[in-house]
Amino acid sequence: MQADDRKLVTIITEAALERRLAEDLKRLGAHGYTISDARGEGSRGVRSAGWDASSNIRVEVVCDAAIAAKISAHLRQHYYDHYAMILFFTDVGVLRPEKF
Amino acid sequence: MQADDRKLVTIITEAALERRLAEDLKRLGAHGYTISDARGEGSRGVRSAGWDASSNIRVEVVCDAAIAAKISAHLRQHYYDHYAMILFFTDVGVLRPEKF
Amino acid sequence: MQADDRKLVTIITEAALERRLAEDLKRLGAHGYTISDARGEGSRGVRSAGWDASSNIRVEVVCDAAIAAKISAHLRQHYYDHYAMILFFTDVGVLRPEKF
Amino acid sequence: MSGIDPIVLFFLLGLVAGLGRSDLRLPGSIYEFLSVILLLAIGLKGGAELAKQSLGDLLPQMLAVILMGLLLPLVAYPLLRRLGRLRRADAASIAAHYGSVSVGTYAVAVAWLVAREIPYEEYMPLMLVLLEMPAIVVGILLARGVSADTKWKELGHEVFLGKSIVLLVGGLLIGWVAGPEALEPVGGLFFGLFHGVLALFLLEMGLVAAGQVGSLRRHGLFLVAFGILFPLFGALVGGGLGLLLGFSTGGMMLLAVLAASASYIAVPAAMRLALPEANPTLSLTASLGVTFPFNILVGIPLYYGLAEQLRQLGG
Amino acid sequence: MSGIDPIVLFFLLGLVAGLGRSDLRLPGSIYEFLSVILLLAIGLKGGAELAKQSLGDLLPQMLAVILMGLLLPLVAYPLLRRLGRLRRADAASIAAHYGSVSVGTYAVAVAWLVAREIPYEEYMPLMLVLLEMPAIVVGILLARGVSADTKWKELGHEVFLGKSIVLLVGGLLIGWVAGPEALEPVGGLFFGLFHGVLALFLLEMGLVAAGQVGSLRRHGLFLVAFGILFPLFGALVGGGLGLLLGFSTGGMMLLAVLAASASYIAVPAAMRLALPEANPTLSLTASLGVTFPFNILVGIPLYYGLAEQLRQLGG
Amino acid sequence: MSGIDPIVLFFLLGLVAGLGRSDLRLPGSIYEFLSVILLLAIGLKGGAELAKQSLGDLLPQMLAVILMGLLLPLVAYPLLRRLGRLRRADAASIAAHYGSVSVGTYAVAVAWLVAREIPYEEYMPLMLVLLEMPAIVVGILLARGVSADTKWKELGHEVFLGKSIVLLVGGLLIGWVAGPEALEPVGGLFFGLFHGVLALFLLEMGLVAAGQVGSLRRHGLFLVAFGILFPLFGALVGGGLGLLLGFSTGGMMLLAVLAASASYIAVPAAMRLALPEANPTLSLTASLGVTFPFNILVGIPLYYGLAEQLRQLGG
Ligand SMILES: Nc1ncnc2c1ncn2[C@@H]1O[C@H](COP(=O)(O)O)[C@@H](O)[C@H]1O
Ligand SMILES: Nc1ncnc2c1ncn2[C@@H]1O[C@H](COP(=O)(O)O)[C@@H](O)[C@H]1O
Ligand SMILES: Nc1ncnc2c1ncn2[C@@H]1O[C@H](COP(=O)(O)O)[C@@H](O)[C@H]1O
Ligand code: NA
Ligand code: NA
Ligand code: NA
Repeated sequence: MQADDRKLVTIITEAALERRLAEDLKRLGAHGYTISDARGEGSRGVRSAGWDASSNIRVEVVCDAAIAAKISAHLRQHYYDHYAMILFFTDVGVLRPEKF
Repeated sequence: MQADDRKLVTIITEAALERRLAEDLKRLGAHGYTISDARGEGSRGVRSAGWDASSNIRVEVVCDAAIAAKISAHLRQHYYDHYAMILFFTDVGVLRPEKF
Repeated sequence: MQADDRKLVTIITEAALERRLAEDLKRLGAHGYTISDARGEGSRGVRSAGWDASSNIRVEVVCDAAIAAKISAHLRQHYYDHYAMILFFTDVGVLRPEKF
Repeated sequence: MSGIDPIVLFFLLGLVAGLGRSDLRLPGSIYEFLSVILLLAIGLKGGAELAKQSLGDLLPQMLAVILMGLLLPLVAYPLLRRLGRLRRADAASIAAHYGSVSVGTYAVAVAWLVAREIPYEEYMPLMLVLLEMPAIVVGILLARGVSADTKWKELGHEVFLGKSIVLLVGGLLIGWVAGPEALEPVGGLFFGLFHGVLALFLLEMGLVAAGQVGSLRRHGLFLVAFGILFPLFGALVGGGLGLLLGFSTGGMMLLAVLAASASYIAVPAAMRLALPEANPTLSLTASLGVTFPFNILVGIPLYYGLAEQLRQLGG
Repeated sequence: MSGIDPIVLFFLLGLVAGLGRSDLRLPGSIYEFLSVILLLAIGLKGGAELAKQSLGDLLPQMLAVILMGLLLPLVAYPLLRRLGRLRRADAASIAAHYGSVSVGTYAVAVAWLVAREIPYEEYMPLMLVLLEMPAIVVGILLARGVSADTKWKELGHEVFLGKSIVLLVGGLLIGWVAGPEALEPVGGLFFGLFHGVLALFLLEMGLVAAGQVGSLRRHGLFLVAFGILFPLFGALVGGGLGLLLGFSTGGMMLLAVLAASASYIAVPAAMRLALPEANPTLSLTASLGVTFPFNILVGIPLYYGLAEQLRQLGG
Repeated sequence: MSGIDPIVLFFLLGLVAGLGRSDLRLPGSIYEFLSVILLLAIGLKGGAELAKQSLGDLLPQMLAVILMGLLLPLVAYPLLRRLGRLRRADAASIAAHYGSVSVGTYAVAVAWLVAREIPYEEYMPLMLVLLEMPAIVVGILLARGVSADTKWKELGHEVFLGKSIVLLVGGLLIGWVAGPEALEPVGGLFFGLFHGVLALFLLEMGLVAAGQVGSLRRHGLFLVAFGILFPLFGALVGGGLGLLLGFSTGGMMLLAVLAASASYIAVPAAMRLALPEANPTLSLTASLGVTFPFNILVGIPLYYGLAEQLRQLGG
């Protein structure tokens, strides 16, 4: 299994940002993304997913390190201050490196 | 991208435990957590998410290694024997280390 | 925390494959799997989860490296060409190694 | 009346589809939606009827019914321990399931009566609510003893604020305060759709029950026998109590159904938290895989026959 | 009658909202809920009507309809291969979609007839069920040939136990066994809400159809032409068959609609598993992006006119 | 009439369950389903009524109502800045919430009128739609000034194509085009279930409102005072405007309710994107944690009394 190295960027943030983030990610060079619904708690309190204003999304992007850095810089600049958001990186192996 | 090292603790378990786990995690020092709904199969059979008693949750906590160890010890002691539950650790990089 | 090393295999693909994948995974030796619903975008366009034909699932399997390799070889052979699908590996630590 | 209730056919459809491994599946959120409507509807209907009663007059009935809820698990427990050779926690948990009640079974029984225009005491949902909880307490005491370090306060919270209780009691109170007339506008959803919602709910329960068959095979004959015979005993107790309390034949039958039915919503959730060492597969297999189908398909007309019989003996 | 059916307007609303990139979106679980209700309602209604018929009398009609389901894809396939220059698997898959039927289109057509109080053979859902599957088999044979290593058994399972078939057939059987009277209590949900549920369903289908427009642009004119012309041909075949079989004008129109419509639930799911190398974007773009809107917005009244015309010619 | 509306009791049930930390919770998809039905139903009803009016005659009323929507936030803003000492963005955002309207509150007010058979101008949903948006624009201008680098185009897209506007306006148009008669078939869902769906919606809103109590405690008395007093002022303005425009007492009351209510669907979403630096907790706490319960539980009858009073003074 000769898996190539990539970064998995996981973003957990407010559902209101879904459309904007999707556009940002593609503009920043990601070849794809995956989104699922989530709820949670953090420094901005409980987000319980009962209704729109209170639900989270969990966004995953597999990409190379350079794009991961661009994504994190962009999010830090535009969203970190005002939105409930966390972001973390994981090292992952992929099989079809040309896809990511 | 000077990401700081943290642990991501992922717990997959019975939905009935949601409220209790959330309380436990905060008490053990986690600064936040994210939950999403899941279904699956393991040693305790199929859990198909059709109705309450049969659905899983997927809990993620980003924290430092010490708290990750506390969480895993606590879960092992209180839940492992009697609940459908798995838990695994991943090394992740984070940008705002003070948050986790 | 003496966690044992395992692989986490994450597969993101079309919801239509759910039942087949679950059977494949068990046959290939996985002791369990977890599935959640997702939406996303990739080389095969937007998959928006509004209705069946357009929704994704996110499958996770914790297993040893050998089974992870078997899974990825199987998926590559049977599904890669014709289905919207990505797959990546993460190194994770687990506590009850006999379970995986 | 062709004699075959279509809602029962929906249950069968779910059962057959599940056994045939169809990919039919109602999303979890729809299951919750349907059960919220059913629970509220039952509560509202009972509450609207309560508004016409004096609670004082009902007190003896209420106490007797609570007593039945306390005693039924005490009968079940030794059977499960001795004959079934189950571990203490498992026997206690199953006893709690059978001491409590199944809202779905109750709803089907009411639909059965309504289709036949048989009258019954319409405040019966009050009895349903009263029967939900006592068995849970008995079950925990059976497993842990009195000196237990059970966190009663926390548990009380879980039980009294679990969603099925909140919706049933909430519906009862709303129906009681508002009264039958004021409920009319919301009746389009809660009463007009009741049977249809129940049909979809039963379709899903059929799918769920089909999922229990695998574990049924593993856990052998005892659970099947218990899951059929104990309800028959319960029906006798419930029907008899109904006679003693002066209920109509329809009311006797409903009390028999309540006693004969086993919980699969409130009790499983409470047991998971209070008695985690009890294996939930055993109790759900019995209550959902055996007793629920038995009651729906065979039990309900049987219990009505029983109520008529008891009436003649007693009257 | 102002002439404009509001349910069609719901489809337009979804289409416009989707094209304008509104963030309106029905959750997937709600889409499933709505389609479960529609499928069961159509089945129940047809089944209740079947109870009044002798199946023997319907046999010739049933066979003729199945034959049509087998032949339509055989006509479509060479067109798709020759004129459309599509790859074998793609042509076979699209042929299967157009040989099968769209339940949503059928429901809108029935609503159109009901609003105009035009009678039709109410057991028509039986024909709908019979048309769902034959085209799938033909499609696979076209792509693979007879000596194929297709896993027929597994595939049969997928097709016959796919949720739309289970719900339609299940509804038919329940309606048939229970009969019209016993269905009344569940009618509040399945019949009373039918039009409203259909309206919401069409709202969502409008959003989905809007999502197909992008790929429509990429895949050129041929799919648009095929997606409009083949249904016209199908309508002629279906309407003509209806005449031969002695259907009422309403029934002829419904058979025309069935023949003219293309599947977007059962067939896509089956093709994904049986012919994975067929590109699902092509078939869904044609069936959802072209044919469905065309039938809903233009086709239905057209096919009724056609049925009247055929009737005069034939009668 | 016992005087207590059951739908209000549903709100109380949700509130009590939430405050008691019950695990009752409606899935997010069900919340969306309920609000889609409510928004469409309100739009359809208003549209069907509009079909009977000449839009020309309504123009003065429409302009006056839009003016009110522009002015209300201009009154709220200085109060929030000076008395509440809020940051600019927060004051502007809250002002926008209170200049706009709450569809849930409107629905409860209509139900209140209908239960008492009090007539009102049934095209009122048109005013509701007209009031949704102006305040958003004013709020952004207050926070950013005119020279702002706000992306108006993008924002216009978000606001006009946000789901609540699309559904309300879509419903209005469908109702208008189709007319009252053609709507009858879909009325089973949209009108027959209206009160029941509203009841479930309020149950969920009660749970959500209960979740705001924590932040209420943190953000002190000012939000509570503002959340009660500003609606009273708004009701006076709305009621007075209704009198000037020659509305019936029922219509005056509804205009008072619109002015007194604060948005919690469209405006929060727009503010999140247009004024991210505004703290959403503050505005939601005020609008959902204070004003919504106040209006539902106390305000609605109060505003009707006010409308009667104004009528006598004016008439
Ligand atoms: N330490 C954490 N681990 C996992 N998820 C978190 C953590 N902190 C925050 N979150 C998630 O991120 C969302 C926003 O976080 P915050 O901005 O801190 O409120 C929360 O609602 C949680 O879902
Ligand atoms: N090897 C595995 N990989 C991924 N998920 C698993 C695995 N084993 C168990 N799970 C998940 O954990 C839940 C509980 O596992 P268990 O206690 O083994 O029944 C299952 O329902 C699955 O969702
Ligand atoms: N780079 C990526 N990062 C995260 N998810 C992806 C990525 N590429 C594709 N996906 C997901 O995988 C699904 C199938 O991908 P594809 O086969 O490229 O269309 C998409 O619908 C996305 O949900
Ligand atoms: Na019982
Ligand atoms: Na066809
Ligand atoms: Na207002």
